[in-house]
Amino acid sequence: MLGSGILKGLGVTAKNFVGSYHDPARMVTQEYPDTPAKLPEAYRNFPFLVTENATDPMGTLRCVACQICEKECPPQCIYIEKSKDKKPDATGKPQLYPAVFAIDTAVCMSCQLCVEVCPFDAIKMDHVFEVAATNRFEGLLLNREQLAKPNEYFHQIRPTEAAEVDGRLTAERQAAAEKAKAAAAAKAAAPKPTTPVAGVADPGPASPRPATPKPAEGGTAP
Amino acid sequence: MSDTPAPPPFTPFPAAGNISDAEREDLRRHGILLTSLEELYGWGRSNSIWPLQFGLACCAIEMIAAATARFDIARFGAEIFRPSPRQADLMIVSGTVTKKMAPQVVRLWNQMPEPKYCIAMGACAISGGPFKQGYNVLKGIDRFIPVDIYIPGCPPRPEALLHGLTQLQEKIRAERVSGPQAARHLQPDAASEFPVPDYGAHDLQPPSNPALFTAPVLPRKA
Amino acid sequence: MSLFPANSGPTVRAVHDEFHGDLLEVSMGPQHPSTHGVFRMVVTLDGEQIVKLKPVFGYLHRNHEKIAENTSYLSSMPYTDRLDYLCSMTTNWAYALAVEKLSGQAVPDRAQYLRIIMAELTRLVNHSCLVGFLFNDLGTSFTPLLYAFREREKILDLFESLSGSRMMCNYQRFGGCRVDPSPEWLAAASALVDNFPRFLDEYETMLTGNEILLARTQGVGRLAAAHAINAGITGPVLRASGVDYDLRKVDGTGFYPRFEFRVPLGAHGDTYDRYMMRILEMRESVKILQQAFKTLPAGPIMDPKAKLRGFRPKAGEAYGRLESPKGELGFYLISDGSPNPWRYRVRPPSLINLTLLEEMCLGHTIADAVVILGSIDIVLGEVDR
Amino acid sequence: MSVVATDSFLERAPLLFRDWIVGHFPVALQWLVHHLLTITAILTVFGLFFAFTTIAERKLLARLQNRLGPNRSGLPWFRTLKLWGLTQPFADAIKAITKEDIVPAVADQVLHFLAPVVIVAFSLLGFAVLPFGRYLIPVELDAAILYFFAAGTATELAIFMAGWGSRNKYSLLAAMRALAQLISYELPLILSVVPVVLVTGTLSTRDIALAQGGWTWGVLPHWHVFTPWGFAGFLIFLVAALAESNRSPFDLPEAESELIAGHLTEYSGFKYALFFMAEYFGLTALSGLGITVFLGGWQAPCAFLEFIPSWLWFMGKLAGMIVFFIWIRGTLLRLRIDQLTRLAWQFLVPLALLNLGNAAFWALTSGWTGPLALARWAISAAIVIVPFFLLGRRLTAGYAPRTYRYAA
Amino acid sequence: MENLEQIRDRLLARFPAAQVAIVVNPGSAAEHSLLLDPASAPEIARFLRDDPMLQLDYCSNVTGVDWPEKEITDIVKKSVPDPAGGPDKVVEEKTKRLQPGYLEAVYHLYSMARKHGSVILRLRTGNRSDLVTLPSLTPVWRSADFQEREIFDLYGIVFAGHPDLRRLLMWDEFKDHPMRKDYVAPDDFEWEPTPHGDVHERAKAHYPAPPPAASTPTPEAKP
Repeated sequence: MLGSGILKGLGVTAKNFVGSYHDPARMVTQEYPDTPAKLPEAYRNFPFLVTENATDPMGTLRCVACQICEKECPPQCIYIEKSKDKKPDATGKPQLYPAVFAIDTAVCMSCQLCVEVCPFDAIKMDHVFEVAATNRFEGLLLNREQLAKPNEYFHQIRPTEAAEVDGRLTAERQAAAEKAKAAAAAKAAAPKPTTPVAGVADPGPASPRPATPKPAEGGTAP
Repeated sequence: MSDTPAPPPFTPFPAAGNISDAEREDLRRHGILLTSLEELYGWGRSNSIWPLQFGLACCAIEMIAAATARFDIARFGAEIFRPSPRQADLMIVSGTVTKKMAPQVVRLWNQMPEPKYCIAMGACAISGGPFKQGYNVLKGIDRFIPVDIYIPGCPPRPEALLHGLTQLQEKIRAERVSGPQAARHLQPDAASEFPVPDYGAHDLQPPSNPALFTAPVLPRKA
Repeated sequence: MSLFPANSGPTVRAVHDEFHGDLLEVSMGPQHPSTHGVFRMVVTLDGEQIVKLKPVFGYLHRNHEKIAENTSYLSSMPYTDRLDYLCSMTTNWAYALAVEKLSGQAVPDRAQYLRIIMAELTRLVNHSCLVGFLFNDLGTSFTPLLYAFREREKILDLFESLSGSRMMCNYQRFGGCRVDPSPEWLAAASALVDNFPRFLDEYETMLTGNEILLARTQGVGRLAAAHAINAGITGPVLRASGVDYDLRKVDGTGFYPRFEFRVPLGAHGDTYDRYMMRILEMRESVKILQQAFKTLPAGPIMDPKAKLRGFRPKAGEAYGRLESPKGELGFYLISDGSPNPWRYRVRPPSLINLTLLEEMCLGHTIADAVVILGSIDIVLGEVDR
Repeated sequence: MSVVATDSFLERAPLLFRDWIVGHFPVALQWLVHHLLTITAILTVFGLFFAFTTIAERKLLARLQNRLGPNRSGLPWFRTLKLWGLTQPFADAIKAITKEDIVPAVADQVLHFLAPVVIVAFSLLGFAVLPFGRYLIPVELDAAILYFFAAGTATELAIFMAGWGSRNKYSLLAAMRALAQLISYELPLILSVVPVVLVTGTLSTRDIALAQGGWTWGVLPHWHVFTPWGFAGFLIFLVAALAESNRSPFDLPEAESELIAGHLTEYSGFKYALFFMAEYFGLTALSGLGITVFLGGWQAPCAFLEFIPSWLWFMGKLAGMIVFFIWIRGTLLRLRIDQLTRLAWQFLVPLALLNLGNAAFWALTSGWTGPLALARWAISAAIVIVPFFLLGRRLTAGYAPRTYRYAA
Repeated sequence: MENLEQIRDRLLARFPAAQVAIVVNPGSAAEHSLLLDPASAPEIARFLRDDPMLQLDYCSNVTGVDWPEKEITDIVKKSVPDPAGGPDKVVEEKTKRLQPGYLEAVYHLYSMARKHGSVILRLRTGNRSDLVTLPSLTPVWRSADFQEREIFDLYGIVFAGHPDLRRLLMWDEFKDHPMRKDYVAPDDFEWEPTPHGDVHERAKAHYPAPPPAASTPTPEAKP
């Protein structure tokens, strides 16, 4: 009958209207500024740098300025300048540190590749998303000091991942300490300067962005 | 490590366009009547921000999501997405502005009646974002039109857009009707229309509006 | 250039003159409520009837291919998210598929299952959104769209809790997947999928029998099978014309042959058939997902030989294709042995499905044109890349 | 009109208030003040009604769509007070009034300016003859129905002026659509009301409302909608009223998904608000007419509810109609222009003409009692239902849900 | 489906004037392709589409590829008689030659009717500057329509016989072919706070000539 389909449709909307007063499945609005956004643990927005100690954030950055993330960052939003000197890291090993570490959040695409490639668990993804600014040059370019957040914060936003990272790091550090101890013992036994230092990781593949066109090799070219 | 007390709150991003209560009180002293009218004027406009129905790319989907049941931008009185620029108050540049699209965006902006506001939503609208190295991608819409609020993210969550909207509401409420703090559209020499770039042989002509866009100079090692 | 028809002088004057003549040229887009982004159609009208329609592209041409050729294989993965931004999981997979074909990498069983789960969830997201947008073009006041987005949010919550982002999942890797879902995640997803048909039923009750929908869509925008094949149209649009060509069956992509599902086929090739294809495909996707959750094997999710960094496939080329929700999504890669692809090409189903837009619209009214466009299901990120 | 002292105080309150104010003026001016007061009252009441209709529409649509709708506007000086967003229309009003008014350089300046003025003026005229309560009728005209439709028709002119004067292609298309649509639906709209005139024998809205007084057993009101011809007429009236006031599913002139904003594309600020207002005024006036003609006007539905003042009943019915229109808008799709006119000419007009005959039959057989009364009902119902099925089948011929095959 | 050699042989038998060669794909996908000469490409394409055994009715993907001219070093081992009368010495002789550049159009064909594929066709231009015309296959497969326009736009291959050869993605006034490997994008690198690689090189041009006194906002607080 003409109109039956329309009546059925009216029935469905009426059901939704009535349901919006008693059925939580039909009233799904979350009043955002009043009730904060529910973010899953895995949520990623912008990266931050993990520091070991909240009181001395710049002294205890995990980052050793290896520049892997800078190279892998797809939109090239990370800028790192290595330090000239070395500072001891959590295990007391002298390491480079980033003299300049800048992330342009106006460019960052939140892809998490920097986190995935970081061998030092130094850079992680943050949950903060309320970052609207009125000036993009000053408000959205984050420097080292703005990026550094303590490990406790990391635990707070991502308990599972942070616990796993901490467990791994502790194990690594213990192993390194034992190795150093053994090396020291060996050194004491026979003076031989071998302290295996992980040091700066290998710089990865050749620069991913060639300045000039490369001639093709192989491929389907004859 | 996880049993340490909660870390101090971090505010990595400078507050955007907020007006403190003290400032508000100070402004109130200028005159009760004028301030009352200002307050009414600001209240009316800030609660009736009708965005232009204008989606560019990925962020447009999140913009639509912000208008859907879960986030419901209607709570702020801003769900009336007007398809005609003549009735819009806010242009949400939601997505990559390509050079082919830029003249249209500027034209739309020129067609909007004052007072009008612009939110650059997402990395692409702010700076070209991940696509900034593309030959057809405009590195930020602020090269051609003035932007009030920048919302970084790729794409920003719908809540981030709502946050940006509340920032804009704050900004509108803080606007004065006269004096140096007067709203942009009330300043006698403020431009309302901006030159529309032409399609050139290699790039847009001009590639940016020099009256509007001056990037700070970066002192960097060459 | 007058691209926007609103008020620029000469354009309007021309209309004024043309009004005394016969034809009216209207430029719809790039800013238009129902061009699904920044697509533009230059439509010549005789009254309200379309006598000519020329699509104009490129307003979202953001040089994805050029950027990908200047960056490493892995770095292009997050860019593929932004290609078809409603279906990042399938674009990820299609790209991973092409790279795996190029480098000869194997994918563990569990990852294959996860990929199918993600792809079919994406199909649910895409099709429900598409149907919502289609109804918007048909003039509803957002209600069906909002119901569709209500369901979409639930799936996006799943994606977000798994991959960290609602839309830009960046989930697939060459040789597997990035994150292994927890049992709780799988239980939640399974519950969602079991509930999904209820939403579809309600949706169909609300709309499928609606007389206005029938009148607006049946017989509108007919597409003959032979034309569709020749024009390279794929996906639900092709199947609505009655051509049995689903890459999940034809290529047996991934582990699809292990699943039992049917491919719905239309008979008329009109807008209504295209709408119904989506609804029926969602029902089949639910079946696939239910099977996948039951039979998901344990095991690793990454090929142990896969490298995240320093990935250099040996010289050669490969064309990998996948049945994305919009049609055949292909990636054509030429490697010269360096870390960057020499040629990186996306075969965008949305663009090629538009080939016959003019033919489909001719003789219909302007109101039908937006509906036909809506039923083709385009995403500008993919059309223009 | 005279106030009957037996009525309740509330019933008489508006009139007493008016008379009290008028009494303060010299006799020479009383006539003028009397009418000015009426005009002010209508503008205030329906201005506010318009304001709250917009917020009601937004909130009800939101609820249909499982969301909350505007709820945060509050008041300017008390930021914490949100007042459930009820102040939203006033914020919109302040915004609209202070918004820049753009007139395109190539637009026809006069037509572009006149269109919103004309449309608001004419959409308000209809209110003059609606009986809002037992004693509340601004102007008692013998030919009120004729006057109402004559005034309403002028809005078509205004829409065409807007569309033509804007010199925008979308506006022009919308103007043509609006003309076709409004002319098509004027006929069924008027034809749907004619049976009532035929049965009641009057063109006066007051008399039509009075004719629907009384109840069977005190609960079944004698409204026209509860007769077969009245019901059919009411349905035709509803459809035609939706089309006349450009409401979904007949909002073709401003079809967003096709024509941007149609004839409103080039209007900004307050002029746009005027159009918006006029649309709602038109809708309200048409609803008011529908209530007067079919739904018993200000009459209470049951005898024991008569203590509620009549004007409250009228406003309540009006709100009900508006909610129904919002519900329709939240559910339905838009028709195409050719389908729209086909619906009018091939379905509504023949049906309305048959219904006219039906009403004539009803009027002729008013003396039938007993079993004949049942026969009268059956015949009248048949005259409505059979053509409805036949015409409906013809209208939807070729359209049906389909079944699909699957690939082997 | 027949293998590629069989198809080539059948084509050569059917079109004696045509030149058809197999281009080997050394990668693991091993999707080899047929290189056609431009002159006979349209009729071969039509044959492939209509041949009852192949029925390649569906042209899926059409791509341009840019192969700029490149230097190839051929290493030839030669035995050179030792002037001193000893045994012949093996000497590696390196000859450098310039392989001319060309543009290539690649067509991926499938059959929807027989559900097989793919057959890949390649067409090559004479060079990258003036001999850039190839026959259009749009009359054979309509699906090549937009894709050939895109190649024309981005690579500059002119498809003769295309019904509507205009730029697809860039605006009509645009002169360059940006997907070519030697394309240089316009200079808009005023603000590159996190540059590297060639972006850094180009951004440097916008840095102030002498390092200025710290009057401008620095993105970094140096420790």
